[in-house]
Formats: sequence, structure tokens, C-alpha cells
Amino acid sequence: GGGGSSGSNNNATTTGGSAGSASGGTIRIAIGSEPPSLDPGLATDTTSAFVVLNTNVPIVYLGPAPDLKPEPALATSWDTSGKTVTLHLRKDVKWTNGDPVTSADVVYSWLRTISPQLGADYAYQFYGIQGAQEYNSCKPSAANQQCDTLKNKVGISAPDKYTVKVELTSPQPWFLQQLSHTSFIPVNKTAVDKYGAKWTEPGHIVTDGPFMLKQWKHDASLMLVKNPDYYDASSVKLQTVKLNIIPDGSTAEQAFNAGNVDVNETGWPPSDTPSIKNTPAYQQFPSLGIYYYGFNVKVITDPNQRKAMALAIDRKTIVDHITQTGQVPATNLSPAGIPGASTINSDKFLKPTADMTLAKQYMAKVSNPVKSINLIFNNAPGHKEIATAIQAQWKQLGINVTLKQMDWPQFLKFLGPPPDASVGVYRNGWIADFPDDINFLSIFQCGSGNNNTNWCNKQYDNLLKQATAEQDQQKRYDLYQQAEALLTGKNGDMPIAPIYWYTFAYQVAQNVHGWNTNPMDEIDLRTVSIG
Amino acid sequence: MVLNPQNEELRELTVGREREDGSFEAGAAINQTSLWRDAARRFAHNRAALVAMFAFLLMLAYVVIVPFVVPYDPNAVNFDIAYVNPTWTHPFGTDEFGRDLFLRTALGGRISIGIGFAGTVAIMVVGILYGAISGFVGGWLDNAMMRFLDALYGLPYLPFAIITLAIFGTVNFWTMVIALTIASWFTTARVMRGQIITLKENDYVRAARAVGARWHRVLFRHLLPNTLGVVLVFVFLELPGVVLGEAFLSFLGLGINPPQSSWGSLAQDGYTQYLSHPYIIVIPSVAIAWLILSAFFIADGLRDALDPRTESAA
Amino acid sequence: MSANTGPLLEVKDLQKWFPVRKGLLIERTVDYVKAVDGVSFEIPEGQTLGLVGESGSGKSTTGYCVLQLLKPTGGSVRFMGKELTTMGSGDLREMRREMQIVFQDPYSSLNPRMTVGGIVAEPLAVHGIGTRRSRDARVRDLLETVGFNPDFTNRYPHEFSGGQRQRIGIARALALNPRLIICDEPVSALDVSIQAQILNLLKDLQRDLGLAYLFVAHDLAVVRAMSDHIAVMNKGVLVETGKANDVYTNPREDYTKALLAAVPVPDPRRMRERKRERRKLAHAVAEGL
Amino acid sequence: MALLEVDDLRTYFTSRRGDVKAVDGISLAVERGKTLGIVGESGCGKSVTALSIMGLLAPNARVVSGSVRFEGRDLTELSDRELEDIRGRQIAMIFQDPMTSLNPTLTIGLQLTETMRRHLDMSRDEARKRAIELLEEVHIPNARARLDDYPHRYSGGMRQRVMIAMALSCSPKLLIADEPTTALDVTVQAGILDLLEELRDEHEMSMIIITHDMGVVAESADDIAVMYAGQIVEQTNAEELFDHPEHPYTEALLGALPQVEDENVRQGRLTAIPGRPPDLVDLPDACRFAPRCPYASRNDSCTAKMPELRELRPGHLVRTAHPASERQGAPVPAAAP
Amino acid sequence: MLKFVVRRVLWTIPIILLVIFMTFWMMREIKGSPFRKSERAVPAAVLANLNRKFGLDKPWYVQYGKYVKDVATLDLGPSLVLRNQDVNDIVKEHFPVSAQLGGLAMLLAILVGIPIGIISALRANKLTDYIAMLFANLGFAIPSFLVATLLIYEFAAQLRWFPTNGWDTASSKVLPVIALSLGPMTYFARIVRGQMLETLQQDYVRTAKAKGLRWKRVVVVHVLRNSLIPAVTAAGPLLGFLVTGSFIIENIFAIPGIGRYYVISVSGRDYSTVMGITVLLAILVIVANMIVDILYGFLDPRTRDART
Ligand SMILES: Nc1ncnc2c1ncn2[C@@H]1O[C@H](COP(=O)(O)OP(=O)(O)OP(=O)(O)O)[C@@H](O)[C@H]1O
Ligand SMILES: Nc1ncnc2c1ncn2[C@@H]1O[C@H](COP(=O)(O)OP(=O)(O)OP(=O)(O)O)[C@@H](O)[C@H]1O
Ligand SMILES: [Mg+2]
Ligand SMILES: [Mg+2]
Repeated sequence: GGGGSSGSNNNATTTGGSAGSASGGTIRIAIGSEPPSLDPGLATDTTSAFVVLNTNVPIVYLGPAPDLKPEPALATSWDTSGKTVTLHLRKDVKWTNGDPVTSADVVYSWLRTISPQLGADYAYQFYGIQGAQEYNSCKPSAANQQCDTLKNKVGISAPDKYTVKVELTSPQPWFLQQLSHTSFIPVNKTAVDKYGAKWTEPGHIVTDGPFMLKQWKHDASLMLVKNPDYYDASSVKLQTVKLNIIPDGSTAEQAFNAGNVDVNETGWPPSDTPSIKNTPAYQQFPSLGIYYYGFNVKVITDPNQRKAMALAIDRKTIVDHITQTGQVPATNLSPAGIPGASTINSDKFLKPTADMTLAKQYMAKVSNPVKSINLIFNNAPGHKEIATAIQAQWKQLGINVTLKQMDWPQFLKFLGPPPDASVGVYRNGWIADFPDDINFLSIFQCGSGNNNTNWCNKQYDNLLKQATAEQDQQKRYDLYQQAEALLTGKNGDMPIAPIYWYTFAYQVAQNVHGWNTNPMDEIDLRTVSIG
Repeated sequence: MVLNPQNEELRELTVGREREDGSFEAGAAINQTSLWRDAARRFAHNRAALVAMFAFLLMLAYVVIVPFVVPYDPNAVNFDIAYVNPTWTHPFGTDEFGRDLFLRTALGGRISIGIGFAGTVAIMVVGILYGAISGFVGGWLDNAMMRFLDALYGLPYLPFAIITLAIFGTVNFWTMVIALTIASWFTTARVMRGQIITLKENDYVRAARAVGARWHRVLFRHLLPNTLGVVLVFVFLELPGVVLGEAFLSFLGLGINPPQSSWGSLAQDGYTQYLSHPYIIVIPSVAIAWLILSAFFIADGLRDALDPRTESAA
Repeated sequence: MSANTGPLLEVKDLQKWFPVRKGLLIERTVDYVKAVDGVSFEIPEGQTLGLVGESGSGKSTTGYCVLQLLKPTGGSVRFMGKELTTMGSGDLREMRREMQIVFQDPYSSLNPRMTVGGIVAEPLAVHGIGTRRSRDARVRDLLETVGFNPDFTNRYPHEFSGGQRQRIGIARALALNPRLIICDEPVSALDVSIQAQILNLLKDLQRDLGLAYLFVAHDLAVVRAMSDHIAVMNKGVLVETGKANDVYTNPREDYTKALLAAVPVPDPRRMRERKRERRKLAHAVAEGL
Repeated sequence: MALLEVDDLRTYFTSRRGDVKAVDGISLAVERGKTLGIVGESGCGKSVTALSIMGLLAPNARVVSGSVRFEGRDLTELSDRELEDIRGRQIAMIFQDPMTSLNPTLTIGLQLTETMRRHLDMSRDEARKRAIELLEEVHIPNARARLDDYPHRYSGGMRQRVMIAMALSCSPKLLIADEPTTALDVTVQAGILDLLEELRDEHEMSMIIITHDMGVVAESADDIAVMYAGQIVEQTNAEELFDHPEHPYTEALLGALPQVEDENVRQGRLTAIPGRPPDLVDLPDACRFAPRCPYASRNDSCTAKMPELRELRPGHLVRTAHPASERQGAPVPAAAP
Repeated sequence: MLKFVVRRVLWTIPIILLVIFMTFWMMREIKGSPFRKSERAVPAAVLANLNRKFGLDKPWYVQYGKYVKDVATLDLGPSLVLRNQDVNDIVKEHFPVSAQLGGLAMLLAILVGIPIGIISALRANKLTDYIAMLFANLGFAIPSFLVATLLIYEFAAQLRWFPTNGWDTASSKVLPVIALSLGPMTYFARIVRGQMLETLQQDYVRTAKAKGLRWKRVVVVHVLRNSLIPAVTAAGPLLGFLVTGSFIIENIFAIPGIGRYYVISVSGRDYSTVMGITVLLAILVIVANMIVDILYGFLDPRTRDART
């Protein structure tokens, strides 16, 4: 799953149950944007991931929630010993040009993504692999020699045609789940070499998944057709998938209502949710994602004020009246759906509703309260409304909040890290890359590129370090719990105020069966049927 | 649509060109009114313009007075009274936060009209200065300045407003004004230049130079005051463009920071809710249309009033 | 004023060429419109030189060049013994007190946004003459002189008729007590009855104030009524100059003859004769096609 | 019967201040083959008279009373379509400003031929041929080539010639020329006037020539009507008018005009007319010239009542209480020939 | 005339260089990077790789020089955000859509707006005129997003006569074209009416009437042609505006046009795409204005001589 730069109306997938094997058909889906890239190495967003995932075979699939265990895909089985992971590949996966998919493809693709020349955003997904970060950081123009040397030192190898061996920098219990990410999906070298950057265009593209890209009218629509040579082709029910790009929620809703699309994945204006919820078309899925407000602890220095502010937020109201698509009020950072959540989130200091009395008590303890604060958020739909509500809620604490709406790159600029000195509070969100809480907790490590709070706690970092090395799941969850409590617990520092955990909601026509989204926003079309 | 900033037709105006009305003896004045009173009289006889003026003043009054008399807090959130349809207590209803739209529309009007006027004034100032200098100095400088203007004409208007806002990084009243000005003053400059060039050919300018008036006197006493009529008309012609521009930017989410609102951002809020609560988009849209229409008819009336030729064709 | 013996105004070989520019990207001057091309004349103190010619013959341009409202391309303009063409702008400003202009169009020659008083006082204000009070008094004087009701100083020009406006223009020209006034077709926009008033006024002023006029007009009857000397202009050059009555009774050039013959006279019998003369001349001169 | 007989024509404009009585009881007759001159100060209603005859008045004008009989038909009672058939065919008109009277976007040829094709049922080629002849007739050199030029390439004089050619193209019976030479240089003016005269004789048409220049009417008119404030104040044949002007206004007009052939004009003064014409909206029931008239006094009949237009001598009509010949000490002129 | 055209064409070169420079400079002034697309931090190494890959690590004059060179060779470079596309591809794919949308809207505006203007001028101050002008003024005053919204709601969602979105079938083009054309349509109506009224008072119209021409011919030959001149003058910039300014309509109707791309690219800091589209649009506006000038010369022969 990629970033949540868009608002509260996001979406996600798991392999659904087995729907009746209705005869094939065409499904028309409204999606919110043009996929910026169908190159697994370059795709970073959910829309691209949606197409990439359904046109390729990932290394592993994720099993059903809540465990989200890795399940065989391109890798039929795997061995883990310490820092070494060995993957055994399926032998019957074929590229659409007829060639088999082998371990060499995997090694080539991964090294390609890591290579500094490609300039892949998600190269850092590979940083857990030995030598990957070093290779990715070298300057190719300065000394080619050096880059080649570094390339050879990356811990990825192919002992035989269907085996891939990976050396990690540390034992990472989540690495196998991480392999489900689209950036690990192999690409076809022949096609890449032949067409360069244009290899993802229809006619050029070579993939190995359940569907093939037939047509791509940029910014208008994509057409996928069933791949007859997919190794599990018999279980794929759809013949054709038509993705219509409709960026505007109102239009998408109208298009669905008018029967122009079968699934509205774009979303709709929140105010229409109450009426849509009453229709059978409404479908909602939980997500491993959180929407939160971060405090710049250099501006709002007193943890008591931060606690007061976090307590004053009425999450339930926001969820009920603004986001409205069944989001869950977040009392902690770690999403309710994350494996081990019951342990990790045991300190429920924050409540779904506002606790104004308690908030005011905390506020009273603050010696030098900061009474006027800038709140920044990007100008995507939904954020403004939440900010407006929270502004009013904080007003009751005597805090005057100035809302600053920005466009996305500007917002990031102010976000840091470190955040701009003028920023008191910022909105942010996170959707899991892989289903382990470390993915969330590590955001707030000292010096983490995603820690925009200026908050730095050695104890917290130590707990996470221990957890990284901890192979025992329950023990790891305990460590996570302690870390979580440092963030949002009664005695925590409260560098953030969680608001809600995401859900994904769609309008799905009655004749569409098996529509499903996993908590990481992956929509798998293999089991979907229409008719 | 946005009033096309590059379009000169609307602004092609004539400065009061007097019509030969006969020749009379020296001594008694023919008609005993001043130029402006004359114009005011003509304006007063233009029914459409009067109605527009009334509508405009009504709107101003609403925008100015209502925030003082309505007992609500414009930013207080109360979900219990969200989406109240228009009633006596809430003449325009309430929005998703239960905020009174009668009040918020008035406040939004302050911002929209404020931006409209500030933007118009900025456009005028920049355009007039540029055009006046170009036309007044003439020669190669004029040529160079006009070529530069040609280049600017190539820049698409709204995208450039967006880029400008992006450069500022934040949207507030003044950045909005600048963004809306940056790509809209060209026409004013052109018309102004044309005006100055025409006026320069008037004998009274020659007369002034013949008595030894220096350039600044010629420019500020003789040329610029005579463009006043055009400028006044222009203010009302530009206004709709600026207001609509603001609305479009707001519509794209580049509006003024909440919880402040402008008509544009109110309309954007309304757009996302139009299926369930259509009045929310209709109210600010009507307000925008109201303002634009009244400004337009006022401009029309002013243009006629300031053009003494219209007298005969009553 | 330094006493000098020569004529008040002496124009020698005056040229004004307007460049005709052409070029693809950068314009170059490829040709000139020779609006005035080698014109020489002089005007003694207190006298009138009438300048006649067809439209576009360069009369106004000559006038502007004399006043340095247009920079002449060549030649010399000596006024009160001083060369104007090479004079610095400061000195020129001083010289402007001595020479003024009255324009043809009483509508465009008065700034519609200035009051009558302001217009007439402007020359005084520009030269910093007097206080506001004393200027007001002077304005009233001037207006009275030109036969304009001085109570109307706060009115705007458009409230007045062409003849009245022309009086305002004359008052403005008189404000600085000039010695020379260039009258650029001051009556051609006026009806006959008003035209007579203005011509009479100009004559009276000349007599009372000793003004010299360069009187530009295309109406030969008017020029004759005003001028001591006449200069006939055609296509930028003077074709004939001389004492007024000489030129009118004994024109030497065909062009002058044709010009004279074309003037209608309000007498049907005389007109028939003139028509015959005119036909004879018709082929000698281009018909202004 | 005269070709054109205008009887008691009154044309008023509606304005906010009230009716502008631009033409207020005018009677004229134009004989076949003769030229009638109408002179008067600016704004006295000359053009409105002409436009009333043509039926080309502005929308806010209306003919209040009177008739315009052309060959016996009252033009004021014809429908638009009937009038269209007469305009250009029977009565043609030339306007003052040749610069704006031609459509700048159409070729001279088109503008010239469309009249003929409309009225004479000519084919395009015939019309073009005739157009070339016409241009030659009005002395435009190289006519064939210049037919496809646009008006802006023609000088003012040439444009006025084109206008004349256009007016004559259907051999109208009456040509109305509204200040046809005011915008032109004297030499050009003379050429145009000569041309008009020449063509009038050739085509045997009648003409109304409107001007403010006494010289122009002296040159080209057989009969002259002097207009003042919407009325005719004096009307007679040309020689009579110049020899024996009766109306004080006519006298003053003549006196105000500098004479190009007068040796002493430099020394003398001109007669100026004091005062200004009356406001056409608010007209007292009196002689309209009375306020400016040197002979009128307060207890005069003419300040209380409008003088009738009376026939002072045969063929010499005048509207004044103080005609020159009735003034004390004035020599009584011989009767007009 | 030919010379005039050549001259205009030659002048466009420095003008376009200036446009490029200004856009380039403005884009450099915008804060924010094209390479951060989500909240997720991008490691320094990755950022460095990206900057190097797209040449953003070079000094500005090198970038500018390269850009100018690229434009001269008609290569607008790769998109910084759409990683598998060149700006050329983007332009090639999306510009025709916008051009079609803008062109159709323009056509509709002309075909409907001009007759409305004509009729209402000929019936000035009569009921027809008032109705037409009421329409024209409303069309001018109501923001296009409201129009688009109402059209979709009524004709697509309720009556289902047209699809709600897209740009593939003919019927899908109806609503967006109407929504986009309403503004210019009413604009045309107004200027044509105004100019007609003005032309009707011209001396040459009186001349035409004095010639006894049938009223219809006077209107068609003498009045119409001259009344269309300002409409033509307006059409050039308007066409540019319709193609560049249609992004709200493109957004609402989900039309894959260049206008929407422009806005997306600005907010995505996709420098090369913004630059590319700007240059393209600038050329378009300049060319449109040039065509108008030529057309103008065609309609008004006076200008032909004046400008060579
Ligand atoms: N600024 C200018 N640029 C180019 N040519 C000019 C300019 N001013 C005047 N001319 C030309 O110079 C010639 C003389 O013009 P000028 O105005 O002096 O004539 P004029 O005798 O006063 O005519 P008129 O009787 O029409 O006033 C004309 O051919 C005119 O076109
Ligand atoms: N459309 C109109 N509306 C109102 N009044 C008008 C209109 N047209 C003309 N007039 C008035 O009618 C009177 C006569 O005008 P007309 O044009 O006939 O004068 P004229 O004798 O032709 O003068 P000129 O010599 O200036 O052409 C004038 O006082 C004028 O103001
Ligand atoms: Mg002149
Ligand atoms: Mg007239």
C-alpha cells in the first residue's frame, strides 16, 4: 500500500472468499486518478499498485485479516534462518511473452529498483537487505566502478533458476509480509531493455499476473483483460476490467448512480454518505491506517497541553458527522486491525469522545500554555472539515487555532522533518506497508524521516530496537505496547493526537460479487465476478 | 466563465468626446452642470444601472451589517443543528457544522468583495502605470513594453494564478489578491496605453506643452485625469473577473484559509454536498451572480453616463 | 528684453521629416514623409503672416516646429534674435512665455477635466507667476479681454459653445503676454457668424497688444482678412510668399491661382465668371486626387 | 407640378427634455432640372429636412405633420418596402462625410454595383461595366483597376466622387446633397461642385444642395432657402437673394463672411451676429431670430407673435417683421427678374 | 500581408523565449519538490538519485539552456511525476482532447451566441431582446461549475440522456461542451449585439439604406460583417482561454484534457510538464491571436495596409 496523501475516503483489499464462479464478464470501476506508473519498481501510489498487483504475481500474497500471514504466490515456500531468507519460486509462472519467470528475473528487478540510476522512490523498501542502501546511495557518474562494486555486494542472489536468497541486515520478522509489496514484483528485462521508460505502455508491457493491460487511454481509462496463461487462470472470473478515471467524487457517485460504472472506487462527498450507506451498494472494509494530528513539540512543549488537546478532540463526532464512512475513532497510534492490537493498545488513555473535564484539568497544569497555534493541512478533500471541527473543539480549551491550508508539496515542505517553526500542529496519516506494528511505531523514532513532531525519546527508540530483534511474537507485542504507551498512554508524551483509523468504502453494484479490499488498500480482482 | 482578461472589446470605451452642439454667444453657459453631475444625471436616467446600483448597495449593506446583527458565532461547530434547511431562524440554513449560512455568506461576501475590489484596484494600478508609461514615453520603450506584454498574454490566466499561489505557499487575502492580479492587468495596460496615446494627440496636451508644462504635469494633470471615466468603468468590469477568479481558485481547493470563507469556498463546500443539500451551493452562486450582474450593469451605466454622446440617443 | 533690430520670428530652411519605418523584426527607417521641407519666412513684430495651403500641406507641422512642439529635422528658427532649435529645455521654457498657440478644434484643445479658470491660469501656474489670488484676478482680466463672462471660471469647457471655447483658448494663449501667437486654423471649426466674432477679436487684440500672428488657415478669404503677408504652402514647401494684396490680386504661381479660383464667393454672377477661370486652370494643377 | 413638393413638414425628436422641433413647418418645391440650395447655421435642421424626405430618420424622430410629395405621391405615407424602391432609384442622396459614408469593409465595386443590381435588374457583369463608366464619368482615373479597391485607399475627394457615382448610377430624378463638400479642400470642393453641375445637366435631374457656405449656394443653386431654427426664413432665387437680401439674418450671414476679393478686408471688421439660436425644445411664440435681431425691439409685433412667411415680392418669400426693403431709409429694390 | 505574417511569426520567437524564461523562473520559485508524493519520507539517497536523473542538481542556467534546446528540438523532456511518460506523450495524448473540447465549445458559442446577439440587436429594446439579454447576462454571471453541476444532475443522473463523465462517445461530449460554451456564448451574444447597435448607427449603413437596398441586404452585407469584427477579435484569446481554462469542466466531467493536467502538474511540481504545457499554450494563444489578426485584416481591409 502506498501513501495516503488523499483524504479520508480511501480504499483497500484482501483476497476475498470464494464467490460463485459466475461466467466471465466486464466490470467497470471508477478510479480516482491516473496511475502514475505501472512499473512495479516505480509505482508508489494505491492506484498504480491496484493495477500492478492485478497484472502481476507478487512474491507473496497476504492472507486474510487479522493475521495477514504471507501466502504463496510467486514464492511457493520460504526458509528463514537468522538474517537469511531463501525463497523458492513457482515453476509455472510465465511472462505474457511466453518466457518463464525465474529467480534471475527477481534478482534483476530488485537490483534495478535499488540502482541509483532508476531513481525509484521505493528503493528504500529494500534497505533492510544488506548492501542495498549503500548501493542506492552511490553516485553513478562519479565513479562507475564504485557503484558496480557496491551492486555486487547487495545481499540478493539466485543460487538456481527458481531460488532467490536474501541476506538481511537484521532478522526482520516482517520481511516476508513486506515481500507482498508491489515494489518487490519482478519486471521483464526484455521489455524494459527494449522499450526503456515506455515499456509499460500497452503493446510493450510484459507481465505475469491474472490480467493483462490491453488499453490505456491516459487519464481516461485503462482496460485489463484476463491472462489465459496465468498459472491460476481457471479461478479468475472476470474477462475484462475497465477502469474509468473519474477524479471528482460527485461525478463518480453520479456515474455509479446512473449505472455507468459497477464500482465506485473514487469515493464520494462525505455529505452523501448517510444516503449511500442506506443503499445495498455500500461496502466498507477496515484498514491498517491512521489519521492523526502531530504536535510540533518544540512549539507545544508541555506534554500536559498536548494531552489536554488530544483529550479535547471528539473523535466520534468527527467520524459520525464528517468522515462518516465507518471510520473507527482512534485512541492509539496502532490501528485496531494490526496483529497484536489487543495487547499493544491496552493503555486506552484517550477516549473516542472528548473528555473536556479531564482536558481542562491537564490544561490547568500547563504553566505556559501556547494559546495560539497554527494548524497545517494539505488541500485534499476532507481535511478542511476535520480541521474546522477540531479548531472549534480546541477553542473550548482557550486555544486559538489558525488553519493553514496548503497544496501538497508546500505542505510537505512545512512538514519537514523538522517541521517549520511556525507549525504547531499538522495533520498526517499512515497506511501500513506491511502488517506489523513496527511500521507504525518506527515513524516516531528519533531522526525518522517520518517523525515530524521533533519528539525524540531514547527509551522509545530502545524499546523498538529490542522489538526488532525479538523473534517471539507476544514479547514483541509487549515491547510495542510499552512504546505505544509512551506515545499515547496516560504517562506518555503525547507527541500526536490520533483521530481515527481508516476504513475503505465503495459503492459496489449488486451484481458484483467478491469485491474485497485488504487492510493495506490492496484490491485483488482474481475473485471478483459480475453477473 | 471567467471574464476573459485578454478581451478588449468590453473595455473599448470612449473618453467623453463632446459633440458639437451648436455655436453660441460668449457669455452664458449652455448647460450649467459639471461634467460629473452631468454623468450622474445620465446615470440616474438609466433604469438598469439604477437597479444594479441598488442591488449592489443592498448587497454591500447585507455584507456589512449582517455580521453585526446576527447573534451566531460564525465558526461555532454544533452538529445538532447541521444541515438545517432555510427557515426564519436561519434564512439560508446551516452547513454541515451547524454554522449559520446567512452569517457566513455575509462574511464570505466581505472577503469576496474585498478581494474583488482589492484585486481590481491592484490591476488598475499596475495596468495604468504600465500602460501610461508605455503610451506616454512612446518610442522604443513603448515598443519593448508592448512586446513584453505580448509575451505575458501568452501566459494562461488561471494556471498562473495557481502558480503564484504556490510560490507564496499560503493563501490569504493578500496572496489571493496578488495571484489574481498577476495575470490580469495586461488588458488594462493595453487599453490604458491606447487611451494615453489617443489623449496625447489632443490639442490641450500640445497647449500644455506649449506653455512650458513639464512631463509630470502633462501626465498627471492632463492625461491621467481624462482616463478617469474609463478607469471607473473598468473597476466595475474587472470586478466580476476577479470575483470569479477567486471562486475558481477556491473551487480548486486553493481558497482562503478556513474557517474563513469566501463565496467561492462556500460554493466549493456546496459542490461536495449538492446532491444532498443543494441550497448550500445555490446561495453563494446566486451571491456571485448577483454581484457580477450588478457590477456589470453599473459598468454599463457608467460607460453610457460618461459618454456624452449617449445624451442624444435617449 | 534685448532690443534687436531683426524681425520677431525668422524661420530659415525649416525641415520636418517624419520617418517611415519598415522592417521584419527590428524596424528601420526606410523613407521620410517630408511634411515640411525647406520653409523660410519671417514675421515682424505686430504683424500677421497668413499661411495657406491644402489639407496635409504641412501648415500645422510648420507651426509646431516654430514652437518646438516638434523638433525640426533641420533649419533654423530664430525668435527674438535667439535660435530655438538648439536651445536647452530650461531656456525654451522661458521662451514659451513669448510665443503661444491657439488651436483649430475648440473641443480637443481644452482639457475637459479642468475648469475654465484652471485652463487659463495654467500658463501662469506653470511659470510660477503670481499667487493664487493674483492669478485669479489675472484670469478674470484675460477672460474679460476676450469677451468671456469672467463669472464662469469654475465651469467646465463642455458647458460652452465652440465660439466661447475658442475665446477660452485665446485667453490661455494671452496669459503670458506673448509677442507671437500661432493661430492654427482658429476659426475653421466655427459657424460663419461665430467665425466673424473670433476674427474680430483677434484683430482687436493685435491692435491693442501689438501681437504678431502666424495665421494658419485653408480658407483664403479668412487669411486675407487677417494677414499682412501671405505664404502659400503646397506639399511641404512654400510656393509663393508676398504681401497679402499682391498675392491675392496678382498670384504668380499656378497653384496659388487655382487655389484662389476655387474659393466660392457669395455672388452668383461673379461666381459664373470665376468658374470659367477655374476651368482654365483646372488642368494646370493636380486636383488633389 | 414641381418634382418635389414639401408642404408644412414638421419633424420632431423625442428627447427627455421634450420634443426637439428640428424641422418646424417647412415648405419647399424643387422644379425639374433645377437646383435648390438650403443654407443655414449648424443645427438649424437642414439635414433633418433631407432625411425626412428620404424617410431615413433616426428611430426617435417622427414626422408630426406635413407631406412630402414626389411626383404626386406622398412619401410619408409609403411603407418601408415602397420607400426602398424609391430610394436610390428615384431620389438619391450624398452625405457630408465621404470618410464614413462608405462601408470600409466592402470594395468600391461592390458598393457601386449593388445599387444598380437592386434597382435596374442588371447582371453582375453589366453592373460592373456600368460602374467603370460611372467612375470614369466622375473622373476617377484608371477606373477598371480601382473598382476592386477598398475605400480607405481613396482620398476624400475621390470617395465623394464615388458617392456621387453611386447616387447617379440609377439616374435618379432628384439628388439630395447634404453638405457634400464641407469636409473637403477648396480645390477639391470646386471640382466636386463642377462635377455635380455637369452631371445635373447631363442627367437632367433636380438637386437639393445643403450647405452652410453662402459661396457654395451662390455657385450652384438656382433657388435658395435660408433656414433658421427649423424654419425657412427667406426663400427666393439665387441672384435675388444675394442682391437684395431681405431677412436680417441673411444680411448678417453675408456680412459675417470675409470676402476674398475685397481689397480692404484686412482693415475692416466683419459683421458678427450676437446671441445664439434658440433652444429647439422650448420655443416661444415669437420670431425665432428676434433675440439676435438688430431691428427687433421689445414692443415689436415679432416678439409677441411668429411672423408669417410672406411673399414680399413675387418669388421672394421672407419671414420677418423687418425686411430690409421695409426698413426706414432703405431703397426699395427693383422687382426680381 | 505576407510580410506582416512573417513578422509576427518572427516576433513569436523572442516572446516564447520570454514565456519559457518566466515560467521557468516562477517554477523555480515554488517551494516543494516533485519527488515527494506521499507523507512518507524519501531518503536522501533516493532524492539525490532523482535530482540527478532529472538534472535538477545542475545550476539553473544549465537547466534553462537545456530546456530551451529541448523545446527547439520539440522534445519537452520526461515528466517528473508520471514516470513512464514524456511530456511530449502527455501533450500528444491530452492536448487533442482539450482542443476538441475547446473547439466544440467555441463552435457552439459562435453558432448560438452570434445569432442571439444579432437577433437581439435587431429587436433592440423589445421583448426578444430582453429575454436574450437576460439569458446572456445570466450565462455570464453564473459560474461554470454550477452550470456543470446542474447539467450532470439533471441530464445525466436524473434523465440519463447523457453519460455523467468521459470523452469517448459523442453523447458524452454534449454536456461538457454545453457547460464550457455557455460563458463564451453569452459573451459573443453581448458583444455582437453591442457592435451591431453601434454599426447600425454608422453613416455607411445610412448610405446603404439611402441606396434603397432591401433591409435584409443592408443587415447581411453592411451591418453583419462589420459587427462580427469584435467577435473575431475576441475569439482568439477566447479560444486560448477555452483550451487552457477548461480544467474545471475537465475535472468535473473526468475528461482527460490538458487543462486538468496543468493544474495537477502545478500542484505536483512536475516542472517539466508545467513548462511544456505552458509553452504549448503560450504558442497556442500567440498563434490564435495571430490568426485573429490575419482574419481581422481579412474582415477589415483598412488594417491590411496599415500594418505592412
Ligand atoms: N506624426 C506624424 N508622423 C508622420 N507623418 C505626419 C505626422 N504628422 C503629420 N504628418 C504628415 O505631414 C503632412 C503635413 O501635416 P500637417 O498636419 O502639417 O498638415 P496641415 O497642412 O496642417 O493639414 P490640415 O489642413 O489637414 O490640418 C501630412 O501629410 C501628414 O500626414
Ligand atoms: N437623433 C436626434 N435626436 C435628437 N435631436 C436631434 C437628433 N438629430 C438631430 N437632432 C437635432 O435636430 C436639430 C437639427 O439637426 P440637423 O442635423 O438637421 O442640423 P443641420 O442643419 O444639418 O446642422 P449641421 O450643419 O451641423 O449638419 C439639431 O438641433 C439637432 O440637435
Ligand atoms: Mg493642420
Ligand atoms: Mg447636417
